[in-house]
Amino acid sequence: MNGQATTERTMAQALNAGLREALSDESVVILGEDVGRTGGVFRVTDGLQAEYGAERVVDTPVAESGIVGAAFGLAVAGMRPIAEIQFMGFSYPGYDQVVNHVSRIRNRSRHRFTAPLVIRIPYGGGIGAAEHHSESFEAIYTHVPGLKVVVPSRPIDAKGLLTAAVADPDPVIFLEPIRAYRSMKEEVPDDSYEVPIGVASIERPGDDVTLIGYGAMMREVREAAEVLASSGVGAEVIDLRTLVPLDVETVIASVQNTGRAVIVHEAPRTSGFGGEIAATIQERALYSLRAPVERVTGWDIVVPLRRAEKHYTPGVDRIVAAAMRTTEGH
Amino acid sequence: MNGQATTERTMAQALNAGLREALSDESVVILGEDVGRTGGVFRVTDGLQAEYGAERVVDTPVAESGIVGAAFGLAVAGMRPIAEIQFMGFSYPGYDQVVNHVSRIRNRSRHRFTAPLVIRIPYGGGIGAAEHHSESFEAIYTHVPGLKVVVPSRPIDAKGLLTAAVADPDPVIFLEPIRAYRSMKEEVPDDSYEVPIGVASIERPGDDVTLIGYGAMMREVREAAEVLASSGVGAEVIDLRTLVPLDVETVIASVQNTGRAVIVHEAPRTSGFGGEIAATIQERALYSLRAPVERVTGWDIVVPLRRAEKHYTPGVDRIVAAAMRTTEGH
Amino acid sequence: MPGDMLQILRPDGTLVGDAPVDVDTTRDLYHAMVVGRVYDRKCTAMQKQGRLATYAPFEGQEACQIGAVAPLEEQDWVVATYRDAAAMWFAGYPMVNLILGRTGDERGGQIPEGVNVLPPSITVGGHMIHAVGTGWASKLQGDGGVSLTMFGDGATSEGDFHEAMNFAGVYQTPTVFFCQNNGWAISLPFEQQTNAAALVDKAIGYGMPGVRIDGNDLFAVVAATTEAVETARSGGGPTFIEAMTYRIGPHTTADDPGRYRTEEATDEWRRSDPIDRVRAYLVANDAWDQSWEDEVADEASDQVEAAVEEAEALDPFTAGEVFDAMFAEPTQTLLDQRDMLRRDG
Amino acid sequence: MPGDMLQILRPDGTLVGDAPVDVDTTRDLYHAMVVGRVYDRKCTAMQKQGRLATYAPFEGQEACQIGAVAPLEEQDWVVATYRDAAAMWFAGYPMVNLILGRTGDERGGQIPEGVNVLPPSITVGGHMIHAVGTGWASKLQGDGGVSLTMFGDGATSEGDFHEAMNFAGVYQTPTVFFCQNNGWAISLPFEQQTNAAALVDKAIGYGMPGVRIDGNDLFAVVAATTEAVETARSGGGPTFIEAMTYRIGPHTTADDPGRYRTEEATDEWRRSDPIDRVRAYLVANDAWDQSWEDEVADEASDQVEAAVEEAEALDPFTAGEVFDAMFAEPTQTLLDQRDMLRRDG
Ligand SMILES: Cc1ncc(C[n+]2csc(CCOP(=O)(O)OP(=O)(O)O)c2C)c(N)n1
Ligand SMILES: Cc1ncc(C[n+]2csc(CCOP(=O)(O)OP(=O)(O)O)c2C)c(N)n1
Ligand SMILES: [Mg+2]
Ligand SMILES: [Mg+2]
Repeated sequence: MNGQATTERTMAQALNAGLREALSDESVVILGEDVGRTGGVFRVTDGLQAEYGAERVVDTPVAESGIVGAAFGLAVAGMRPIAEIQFMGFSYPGYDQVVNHVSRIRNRSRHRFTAPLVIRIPYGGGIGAAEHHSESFEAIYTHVPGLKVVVPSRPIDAKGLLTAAVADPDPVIFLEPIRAYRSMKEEVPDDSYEVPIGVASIERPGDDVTLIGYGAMMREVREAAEVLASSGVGAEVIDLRTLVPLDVETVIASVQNTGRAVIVHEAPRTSGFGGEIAATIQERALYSLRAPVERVTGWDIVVPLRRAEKHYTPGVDRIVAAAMRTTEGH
Repeated sequence: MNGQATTERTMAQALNAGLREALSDESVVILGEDVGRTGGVFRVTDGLQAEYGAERVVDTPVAESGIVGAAFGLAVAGMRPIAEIQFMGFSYPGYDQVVNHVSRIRNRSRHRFTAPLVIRIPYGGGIGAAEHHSESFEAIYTHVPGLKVVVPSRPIDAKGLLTAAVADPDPVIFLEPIRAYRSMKEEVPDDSYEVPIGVASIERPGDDVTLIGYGAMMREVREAAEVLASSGVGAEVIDLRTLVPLDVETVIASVQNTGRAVIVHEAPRTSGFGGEIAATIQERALYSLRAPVERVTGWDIVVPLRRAEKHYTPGVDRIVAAAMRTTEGH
Repeated sequence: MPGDMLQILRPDGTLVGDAPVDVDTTRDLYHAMVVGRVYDRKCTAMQKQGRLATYAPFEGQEACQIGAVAPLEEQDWVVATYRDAAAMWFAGYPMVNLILGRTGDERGGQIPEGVNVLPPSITVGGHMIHAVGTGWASKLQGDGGVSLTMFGDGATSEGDFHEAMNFAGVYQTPTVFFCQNNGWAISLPFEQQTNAAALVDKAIGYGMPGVRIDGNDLFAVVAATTEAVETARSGGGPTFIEAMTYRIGPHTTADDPGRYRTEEATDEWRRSDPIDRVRAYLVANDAWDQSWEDEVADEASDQVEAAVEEAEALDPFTAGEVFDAMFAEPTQTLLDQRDMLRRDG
Repeated sequence: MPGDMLQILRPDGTLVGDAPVDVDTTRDLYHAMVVGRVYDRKCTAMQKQGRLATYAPFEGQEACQIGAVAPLEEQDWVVATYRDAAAMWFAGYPMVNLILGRTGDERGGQIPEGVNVLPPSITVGGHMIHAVGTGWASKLQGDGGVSLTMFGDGATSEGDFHEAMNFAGVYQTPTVFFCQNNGWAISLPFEQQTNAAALVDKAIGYGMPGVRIDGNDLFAVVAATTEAVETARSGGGPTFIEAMTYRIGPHTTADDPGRYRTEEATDEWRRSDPIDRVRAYLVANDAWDQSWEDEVADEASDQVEAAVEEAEALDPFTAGEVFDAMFAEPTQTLLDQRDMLRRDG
């Protein structure tokens, strides 16, 4: 992307730019609660209805199953819908449509019918929101055969992955870390580009321990790597960017080199996606492991409300402690 | 349970007996599609409406969210509802109620309100059923903080776990392996007894490899242990019986002894509960492991229909091969 | 049967109103209904022989299924259920695909390009909103297409029915909601599914026209659906049709209706058979004779047998093939899993 | 405001029909409405100061909230939303708990035994079925209890609304569905939520009596709810009430209504203020003077301030405490996690 024009953008702005670009394809329709007139509760669709009209950027009734189901029908009939669910905690009413129809129509019809749609879902905590507004339940989507699950952590990836998701011939669950919408700005190319789905990013090389994260937690992961560096521990930082299909090769190659791994997510620990990663690492790289793969995660509790949320979200200290523990391994 | 009267029963019959017993408590109400007049599509509730009346054993409209939500209200107000969802593939419309209300009301009210209810869900394949009738999506329940998840594999456990689930002060997802409803009979005590939630069962001792399974897959696990024994490999067989809370101690103690583990489930591999178990084993017993923990699972595909389902369900051969592979470890 | 519903052809084959189609077309529709029945009985028989997975017979509902599809055109969509094989076939879904699906083979859904009929929905209630989506797409694409969705009385209890009706109303999608109220959701009689007197009473709550019709009356079905399709096609939005009919057979071949209903009620409905009724009309209009009937029956039988033969001739998937249709291109994870299956069996 | 709805007290404070309560009771209800408004404004102010999490004001809806609860008795249940604080408080939910909840503290839900009011539902639409369940329990337990559920116009778009209404109809549970149609679901105006002319048109589709009322008319609310509660209590089953009102403030303190509506429409509704209306009635009936008004205002203010103080005095949870209320007894897994948190921070 050398020499291209860029603009400094937050993730919300980068996504907005990506969506605007997507709408230049007439088959793209954006639908969701409050996406039009208000531009979405996070303003990610800001201005799009004004530009493309209420037929292309559609405010829907409060009905998540309807949103996903209608998007499915639109997709099957040749449109490219981008559905927004307002918060992940409100995505469950649409889960049946996702599992039983969206993810399956291609297999059910052996490629005859497909559902190339994107479901955008803001997720995650850290902003002291009301109950159901801080959920990180990506594992209920990563378990569903037939879905791709994408989670950008930074503006540049957000736009490129979104463009790839819209172009993808299969359904993509596109998770947007609420806490990262505005917390970071970077230069984002103005022109169209894709960040490929299924490819992790090695953000920082290191030989002592592999830190694996995604989404909003990348901030803590990056900071932890700094802290570790100052203690002389070289952390290799991997931003998965895509959970399904997982970039196993990148993860395994790194762990084979470092012999140690720490996985970070804010979702509850039990049956979280970290389990999948840890299981995969020990499957493919057991004999390289010098210490147990650590999982630094949210707890098996409802995300606490504002006054106690800090006890839930994994912090830099926890990541550093886990990483240090791996270096004390045999 | 020595000296007690017993009757030879299938799992369906054992559950029926457990439900009949439960109904002797007047606060127990059974509700679900076709549970009354027909006794359920698997006849698990056979005869109960005739005995206890249509107010206690209630045929509901086809509305899974309504079933779970109404059961929630009943439970909050002091009843002990036992809801039946006809097949796991139809449980997703009720998922929002489970996650956002059933699992959370105790925490939301700091013990003031509770939802002591049981949701019975037949799950799993192996009978060549139509689409959506063979699902094994337990991982979407094991990930939810505030739920207990139970999966009996045999008649005696089914009745005892059901009794424990009904008595439990918290919500229990009770998964019933369709394939095991009638495939096995055993002597089941006529009187009331509980099999405690959260306690795995070591079905067979062995020193060479630990085989970990649950639900319908226990049949293949048991057979695999036989096959391995005939090759001189001593397999310790663990039936988890409860997925949440997981009996970590039993699993870890076994793997510390054998140094090898094979986890078996029919759910899709990625983000399946096997990942959680493998992650936990390497966390707690890495230095005992002589080979990677193997996962023998369903694939990341929709369970194939009748003509090709055999390519999906883990068979004895796959389990034996995995176990043998672990013994070739370092 | 309640009286407050549209009826054109009386059970005895005489007209109460105007026939919506001419006699020749009626003969064609009669022919199609017969094909439906032959197919249905064949499938039930095959299931008993273990050649099909569980089968959901639709005997008694042929007027609904053929009549509702009759007004459709090529660009239209049909989104229906496990019990709507006749409708799907009449809309162009090849019979071999229907049977293949029932044998338990995903290739049942692999129908020719250009046939806008989705594979049958096995889950209850979730598919109506798809027909809102396809209709919406037709509207956006300006192809004049109408989407017909068929579902049962039981499906109206699901939340998704509500969201589908509401979206169709709000976006005025060209969607026809055709409900076959066949009296039962498995063992639950209509009266226990809702406290409403009629399902059609729901339409007003969505600002949608609704009509209750005699679903065993081919002419009532054709007339009501034609009007709904024309309304939709001309931009007038959705319509809800409640067709009163009856499931003569069991819910599926795995069901035992003796547990929840008497044979008497069923017998009464048998006397109101939708095919007999059209035959009586054709007889009265000198448009029927036995040799034609035999011809129709033979043709139907040949067609069904040919489809069965073709379906059964197909080899089941090999192990590797089950991984092939999850994505446009299998992911590395799937390729790895395919290898594992090959390795360990 | 559409004319086809029940109104008893005109905006100018004169009666169109019979007052459902005497003047003394009206004074009590007026008092309660004032408490509601003082609480509401205090919360908005506190949120601006960063002392509360996002807050959803209900200004303009006080007649609905106080009036709907007025006919309830001790054994009755209230199942309401994030916007129904006044109703919940009037039904016995301590104000300190309401505020505690808004500070972001789960102990907000820890109300005294015997108060049958569930913590507010934050998800839209999922809670109405709970009131079907609690009502059903009352029916089974024979305690004569009625369940009142409150929700917005937007919530009627969710599938769960449909399933709740349907179950209530089928099982004839003693449930009162009280819909505050305040014109908006965040930015979506009522007209775009449904193609129905009125939400009350939905009731017939569930075989349920329905009534549309002036939701800014305390007497209309009390009269309609009283009738519905009596019907439910005497075994007559559920009722649907659509109360036409308006959200004067933003959706929440995070919302900017300027993006989707004009101030003019809001101003018009401001002139139809439910508290002013009752005051006018009291004045006309010689049941109001300024000193009493001041007393009421002071009392309300004291009550709210005391609750705020009590709520804010409570220390937040320690790290360990967040694990304490997932189950009756924490599992070993949770104890282990608590230890991990202590170990690593
Ligand atoms: C979501 C869901 N819940 C439950 C079932 C099980 N089930 C299959 S058919 C049926 C009854 C449907 O009745 P109706 O809609 O009237 O259709 P009919 O079978 O009478 O044609 C039920 C409950 C299902 N397939 N999907
Ligand atoms: C299931 C769900 N979807 C979306 C939301 C986000 N949301 C919160 S309030 C609201 C609008 C609700 O409107 P209405 O029911 O009319 O109630 P009001 O806010 O006007 O009182 C929405 C969409 C939610 N809380 N829950
Ligand atoms: Mg039916
Ligand atoms: Mg509203």
